[in-house]
Amino acid sequence: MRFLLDAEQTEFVRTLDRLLTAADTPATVRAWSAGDHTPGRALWERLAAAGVFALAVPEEYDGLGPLPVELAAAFVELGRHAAPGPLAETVAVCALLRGAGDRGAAKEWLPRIASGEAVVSLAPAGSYALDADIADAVFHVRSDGPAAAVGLAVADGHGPVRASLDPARRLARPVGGEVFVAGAAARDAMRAAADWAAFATAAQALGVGLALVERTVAYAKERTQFGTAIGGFQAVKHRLADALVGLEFARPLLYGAAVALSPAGGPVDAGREIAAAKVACGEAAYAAARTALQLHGAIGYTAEYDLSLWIGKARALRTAWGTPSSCRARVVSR
Amino acid sequence: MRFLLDAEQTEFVRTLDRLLTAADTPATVRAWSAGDHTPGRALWERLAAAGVFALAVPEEYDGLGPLPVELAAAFVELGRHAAPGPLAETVAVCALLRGAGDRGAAKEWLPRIASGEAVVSLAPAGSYALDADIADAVFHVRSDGPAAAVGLAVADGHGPVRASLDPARRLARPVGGEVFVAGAAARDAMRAAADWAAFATAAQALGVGLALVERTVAYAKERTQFGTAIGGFQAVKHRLADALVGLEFARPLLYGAAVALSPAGGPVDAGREIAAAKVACGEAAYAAARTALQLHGAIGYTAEYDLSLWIGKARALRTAWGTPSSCRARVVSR
Amino acid sequence: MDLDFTPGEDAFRAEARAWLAAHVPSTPLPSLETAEGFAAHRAWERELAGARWSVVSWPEEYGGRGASILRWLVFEEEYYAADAPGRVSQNGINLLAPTLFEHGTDEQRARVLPAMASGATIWAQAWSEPDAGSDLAALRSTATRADGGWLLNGQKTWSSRAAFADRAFGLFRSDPAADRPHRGLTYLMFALDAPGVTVRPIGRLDGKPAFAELFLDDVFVPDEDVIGAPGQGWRVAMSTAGNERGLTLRSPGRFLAAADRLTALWQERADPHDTALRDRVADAVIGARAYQLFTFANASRLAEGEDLGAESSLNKVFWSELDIRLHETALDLLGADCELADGADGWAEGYVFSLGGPIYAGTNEIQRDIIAERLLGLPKGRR
Amino acid sequence: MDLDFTPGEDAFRAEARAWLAAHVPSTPLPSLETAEGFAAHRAWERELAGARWSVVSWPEEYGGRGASILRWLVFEEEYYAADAPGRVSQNGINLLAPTLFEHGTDEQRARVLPAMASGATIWAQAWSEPDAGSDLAALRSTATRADGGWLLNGQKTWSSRAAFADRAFGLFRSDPAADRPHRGLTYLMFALDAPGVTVRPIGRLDGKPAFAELFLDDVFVPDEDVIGAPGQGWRVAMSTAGNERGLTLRSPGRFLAAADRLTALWQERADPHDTALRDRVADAVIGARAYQLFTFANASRLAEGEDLGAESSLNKVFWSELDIRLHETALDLLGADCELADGADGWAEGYVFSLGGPIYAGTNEIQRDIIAERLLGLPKGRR
Repeated sequence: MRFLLDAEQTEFVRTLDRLLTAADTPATVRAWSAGDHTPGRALWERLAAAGVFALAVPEEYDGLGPLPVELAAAFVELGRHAAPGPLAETVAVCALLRGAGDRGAAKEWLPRIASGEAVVSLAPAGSYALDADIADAVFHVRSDGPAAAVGLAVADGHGPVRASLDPARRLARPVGGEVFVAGAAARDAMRAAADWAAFATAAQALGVGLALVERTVAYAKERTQFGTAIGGFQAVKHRLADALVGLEFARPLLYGAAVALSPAGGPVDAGREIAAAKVACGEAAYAAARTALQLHGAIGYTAEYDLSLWIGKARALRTAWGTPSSCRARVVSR
Repeated sequence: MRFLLDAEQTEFVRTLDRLLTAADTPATVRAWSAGDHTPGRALWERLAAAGVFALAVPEEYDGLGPLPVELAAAFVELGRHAAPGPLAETVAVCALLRGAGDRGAAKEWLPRIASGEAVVSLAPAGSYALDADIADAVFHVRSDGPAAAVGLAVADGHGPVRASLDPARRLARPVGGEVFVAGAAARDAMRAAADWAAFATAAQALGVGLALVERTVAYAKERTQFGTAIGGFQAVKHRLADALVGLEFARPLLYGAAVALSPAGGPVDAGREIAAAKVACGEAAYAAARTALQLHGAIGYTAEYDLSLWIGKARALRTAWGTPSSCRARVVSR
Repeated sequence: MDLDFTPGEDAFRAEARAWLAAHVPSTPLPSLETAEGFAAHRAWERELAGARWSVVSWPEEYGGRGASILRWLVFEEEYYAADAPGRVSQNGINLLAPTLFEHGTDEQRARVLPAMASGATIWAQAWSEPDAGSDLAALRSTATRADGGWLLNGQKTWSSRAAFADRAFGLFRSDPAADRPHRGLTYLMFALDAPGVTVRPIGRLDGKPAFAELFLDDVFVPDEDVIGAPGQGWRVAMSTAGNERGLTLRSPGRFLAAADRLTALWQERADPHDTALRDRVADAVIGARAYQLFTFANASRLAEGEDLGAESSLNKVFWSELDIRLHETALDLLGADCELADGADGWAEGYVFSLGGPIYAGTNEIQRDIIAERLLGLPKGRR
Repeated sequence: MDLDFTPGEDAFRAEARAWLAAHVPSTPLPSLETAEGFAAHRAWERELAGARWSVVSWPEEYGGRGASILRWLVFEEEYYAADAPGRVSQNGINLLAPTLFEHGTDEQRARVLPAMASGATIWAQAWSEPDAGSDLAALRSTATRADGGWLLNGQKTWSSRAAFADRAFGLFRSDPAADRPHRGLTYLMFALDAPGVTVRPIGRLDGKPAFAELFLDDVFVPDEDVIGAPGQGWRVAMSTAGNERGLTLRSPGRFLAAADRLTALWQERADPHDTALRDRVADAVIGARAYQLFTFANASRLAEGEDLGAESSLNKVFWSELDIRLHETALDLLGADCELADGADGWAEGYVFSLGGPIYAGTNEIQRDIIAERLLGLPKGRR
C-alpha cells in the first residue's frame, strides 16, 4: 500500500497550477459569467493539451484513461483556481460513453473531448445541464417521448438559461434529440456517469475549499483591525483551523473513491466511497466558504472581490450531482 | 403586556437562592447520590415551607396554585443549585391529580405534597420513575393487567434501581398497585401531567445551564495558563458567549410556556410552547455543559469537583420528559 | 407576567392588517437593489406615509402615530405577515432618526424627519472606511473647518443603499490632534449629489449594487447639518446604541413570517418522515418564537425605563445566525435545484442577504467579545 | 496510489483474526477502572504477550514482531473488530516506549520493555500538575541531585491508570535556575510503591477512579531511571511527538469498530425513515473511514521517512470530536432511556470516556493554535 500521490502525479498538479495561474483564471471566470466564452474556450484547450480530459477517455479513443487518481488531483486544482465550464460533466459524459455500449457515439465524441475540440455537458434526470447554451453536445435522458424514444439522447435544444448562486454556472434544461441508447443500458450508463460526475464534483469542491482557506489566511495576515493583524486573534485562528481539519479529512475520502474507481479497486463499493467523498468535500468546502466570508467581512461579501468566485461555487457544488442528504443515505444503504 | 417577573416573584427567587445556598446543596446532592436521603428530605421540607410545592397545588387542597410563572422561576433556581429529588415529577403528579377527576386521591395526596410531608414520583408510560425507591407514592399507568385494571395506579413496588449519567438521579420501574382512574380520563390526565413535567424539567435545565456558565466564568477568571487568566483567551470568551446566547434565548420560551399554562393563557397551544421551551432549554443547558467541561479541562472531568453535579444533570434533563426529537416533532405538528 | 394585548392594541393590529391587505402590492416589487426597484420602493414608502404607517413609533408631528414599542412590534408582525415590500428607508429610520431625536435640534428634526418619513429623502449610512470596518476608532476621513460649515475629504465604504439614495450620515475626524482615537470625531449629514461626492456602486455576492463607496473631495457641509457638538461624534453615535435601536434593527415579525413561509415550504415539499429537515424547520420556528418573546421581554424593560446596553449583542448574534440557518434550511428543502439564483419565492436572494448578517452592524466576533466582557465580566482581550 | 495489502499482510490479518476469535473473552471484562477489572486486563495483556500480539510493532527481542506501521494498523482493525478488551498497557506502549526507543539506553530498553510488553509492569504517565495542565512549561515538581540518583518532590495529577499501575514516568524540574521554563527539566521513571509516593485516586465523571494524584516526598530515583541527559527532559519528551505517536494514540480500528456497532444499533432500533438519525450515523461511518484513510496516507509518509509534525494536531481534533459525536448519536438512538449509566453495550461509559478526548493529550484549543500557527502560518498569539 502506498496511499500518496507519486512524483509524476505531483508534478502534473504543479503543471496545472502554473497553467491556471498564468491563464488569469479569475478574469476568465468573470468573462464566462458575463457570457463571453472566448477566454474560457482558450483555457479549455490548454487544459486539454495538458491532458486533463484525456484522463477520462480510454486509449482506444485517443485518451489516457480512465485514470481516477489523476482526475481527482486535476479536479482539485481546477477547483482551487475556480475554473469555469462543464468540467465534471465532461468526465461524466466520458463515463456515459464508455458504458453505453454504442461504439459509434463513443467514436464520434470521445476523441474530440480528449483533444478539447468539443465541449460537452450532461443533465441529471429531469434537471438542468451546466452550460447547455454553449456546449457542442448536451447528453440527457429523454423521458418525454413515446416509450420507444425514451433513453439517452444528445439534446437538440434547451430551455431558458438560468443563473446560479455561482455566477459562473449557467443552467438550462436540455430538450429533444434522437435517442441513441435505450432501456436498461441507458439507465446503467447514466448511473455510472452520475457517479463519476459526483466524484469530479467532490474533487472540485475540495479544491474550492482549499483555495478559500489559502486566500483567507493570506488576508488575515495582512488585514489589521484594532492595531493588529486579524490573523492573530484566536477566534480567527480557530475558525481557520477547523476549516482546515474538515478539508484535510475530506481529502483522503476523495482519493479513497479514486482508488475504488480504479480497475484494481477491488471489491469496494465505489458508489458508497464516492458518496462519502462527495458529502465530506462538499460540506468542508461550504464550511470553508462560510469561514472565509465571515473573516473577510464586507469585502468578502462583494462580487468584485475575487473571493466571491469561490464562495458561490462552494455553495453550488455542495448540492450539484448529489445533495448531502442523498449522499448520506447512500453511505448507509444496505 | 408585561413579560417580566414582578418584584414579588424576583424576591421569591432570591429567597430560594439564599435557602439553597445555605443548605449546602452540593453536599446534599452527594449524600442523595450515595443513598443517604436524610439531608435531602430536610431540604425538601424547607422548599415546601418556602411554598415551592404549593405552587402546583390548588387552593382547595391547601396550595397556592397552579402558578406556572412562579413554578418556572422556582425550578430555574432548583436547577441552578442542582437540587436532588423528583422535583419535576412532583409538579406532574399535582397536574395528574388536578386532572384525573378523583377527589379522593387529590385530597389524600395534594395537601401532603404542598406541605412537603409526602415525596411523590411519576413514571412516563412504560418507563422509569425517578427516586421510586424513596418516594411515598409512585404514580404510573398500569398496562400490564386485565383491561379492567389498566389505568392510573400508585405502584406497590418497583424494579431494580438503576444509575443515571446524573448520579443524583436513581431510576426504577414502578410495578403494580390498584387502578384508581381508568380509560380516557387516565390518558388525558397523564398527558397533562407529562406536559407539566416537561415544563418543570425545562426550567430546571435552564437553571443548570446558567449555573454551568456562572461557575465556568468564575473559574476562567481565576485559572491561569501560559501566564494569563484563561478567561482572557478569545476562544474561551467566545465559547462562553455562545453558551449565554443559547440560554438567554431559551429563557423567554420557558416563560412563554408558563404564560400559556396560566388560566389566562388564551388560545395558545400550551403543549407546543412547552415543547419549544423543553428543546431550547435542554439543548442550551447541554451546550453549556460541554463548554463548561472543555474550559475547565481535567478538573471538570472529575466526580469530586462540584461542576460534575451540573454536567451530568444537563445530559439527563436533555432527554427526560421529552427528547429533543419528540419535542421538535410536536412544535411543527399540525 | 403576561403576553396580553389591550383592546386598543388589538384594534391597532386590526387596522394595520386591514390597510396592508388592501394596499400591499399583489406581485412583489422589483429588487430594491436596482434603480427601478428603488423607485418602486420609494413610491411604496410614500404610500405608507400617506396613511401614516411609515414611522408608527414617531410623534405625530413628524408623520408618526406616537405608537408604543409594543404597537411598533405589532405593526411589524403584521407588515411581514402581509409580505409587504422591504423598507428602503430603514437606514434613516433605524440609525439616523434615533440620533436626531436624542441629539438633533428642533430645526433639524423639522427639516429632516418628515422627508424621511415620506420617502422623499432616502438615507444611506457612511460609517465604514477601507481600513476602519469593525474598528471605527481608526476612521481617517476628515471634516475641516470652513466658513459656515465643514469640508469633508476621504473615502467611505460599505454604504448600504448609497447607489440610489439621496443623503448620507456618518462620522468624520475633525480634530486629528485629539488625544484618543475616539475623540475629535464629528457626526455630519451630507447630500450624495453635493459637489465633490463620487458614488461608486459595489455589487454584493449576487452582483446587485447593495452598497457603494463614497469618495469625498472638499464636500461642503453647512453647520446646520452637524448633529451634536463638533468633536463629540463618537458619543453622539454610541448614545443611542443601547436604546431600542438594538431591538428595532431586526424586528421579530420578519423572522416569524420567514419561519411561517419555511413551514409552508416544508409542508408542501418535504417527505413528512424526513426528520432531518423537520428538525431544522422546527428549530427555525422555535428560534423565531424565542426572538419574539425575547423582544417582548426587552420591550417590557424599555417601557419601564431600563436600557438594553450590551444585551443588544446577544440579540445581534442570535438573529443573524437564525436568519442564515433558516435560509439554509429553505435551500436544502428545495433540493438539487437550490442553487438557482432566481429560484421561487426569493429564498436564494434571502439567503445571500442573510450571509451579511454576521458581518454588518458590528461583526459577530465583536459582539461575542462584548458579551464576554460586559455581560460575563471576562477580561478584556487585546482587541 | 493504492490501498492494496500484500499477501503477507493479508496472512498477518488472517492470523490475528483467528487468534482473536479463539481468545477474546466471550463476556466483557469488568471495567479496567476498577481493581478487579485492572487485574483481569493485566492477565489479558499477559495472554496477548504470550502469543506475541501485545506490541506487534516492536522488535522481536522485546516481545514484538517487528511489524510495519501498516501491519500494526491491520492488527488494530482486527483487535477492535473482535471487541477485544481495552489495553491497560497503552500509556506505556504509546508514550513511554517510543521515547525509550529513541533516547533510552540498551540497558533501559532491556529492563523496561519486556516487562511492559507482558503486562508485568503497567505504566502511568505523570505529566500534569495542578497549575501546569496545558502549560507544561509551568511544571514545579522537582528532581534534586542525590547520591547516585535524584530525589523527587512535588505533586502530579491527572495520572491515568495510576490508581492501580506499577510505575510512572514524567518530567521534573532539576535546574530551577535555568534561563527558560522549558529548560532544566529531566525525564524520569519511578515506582508508584516507592517510599515517599502517595497515590490518591480521583474519580472521573462517572465516579470510576480513572486517574490519580501523586504526592512525592523525597522519592529516590536511581540514575539508571533517567531517560536522556538530565536537564534535557523537554526535548526528550517532545522529540517523539512528531513520529508515529500522533498516529498510534487512537487507532482507526477503534472508530471503525464503533461506527459498525453504531450502524448495527441504528438498523436494530431506528425508524429507517428517521433521516435525522440516519444522517448522524452516516457521518460517523464517513468520519471513521476518513480517519482510516487519513492514517493510511500518514503511514505511507512515515514509511518514506517523513515526519508528521504539526499534522498530528489535525488528527487529535478530528478523532476526539468524531468520538463524542458518535457516542452522542448512540445515546440519542437509545431514546429516552439513554441516561442510564449502566445501559446496554457500554455506550454510556463510552460516552463519558469520549468527553475527555478534547481535553487530554493537549487540549483541542492548544491543537487549534498549533494548526493555525504551524500549518497555516498565522501569527502566534499570547498563548
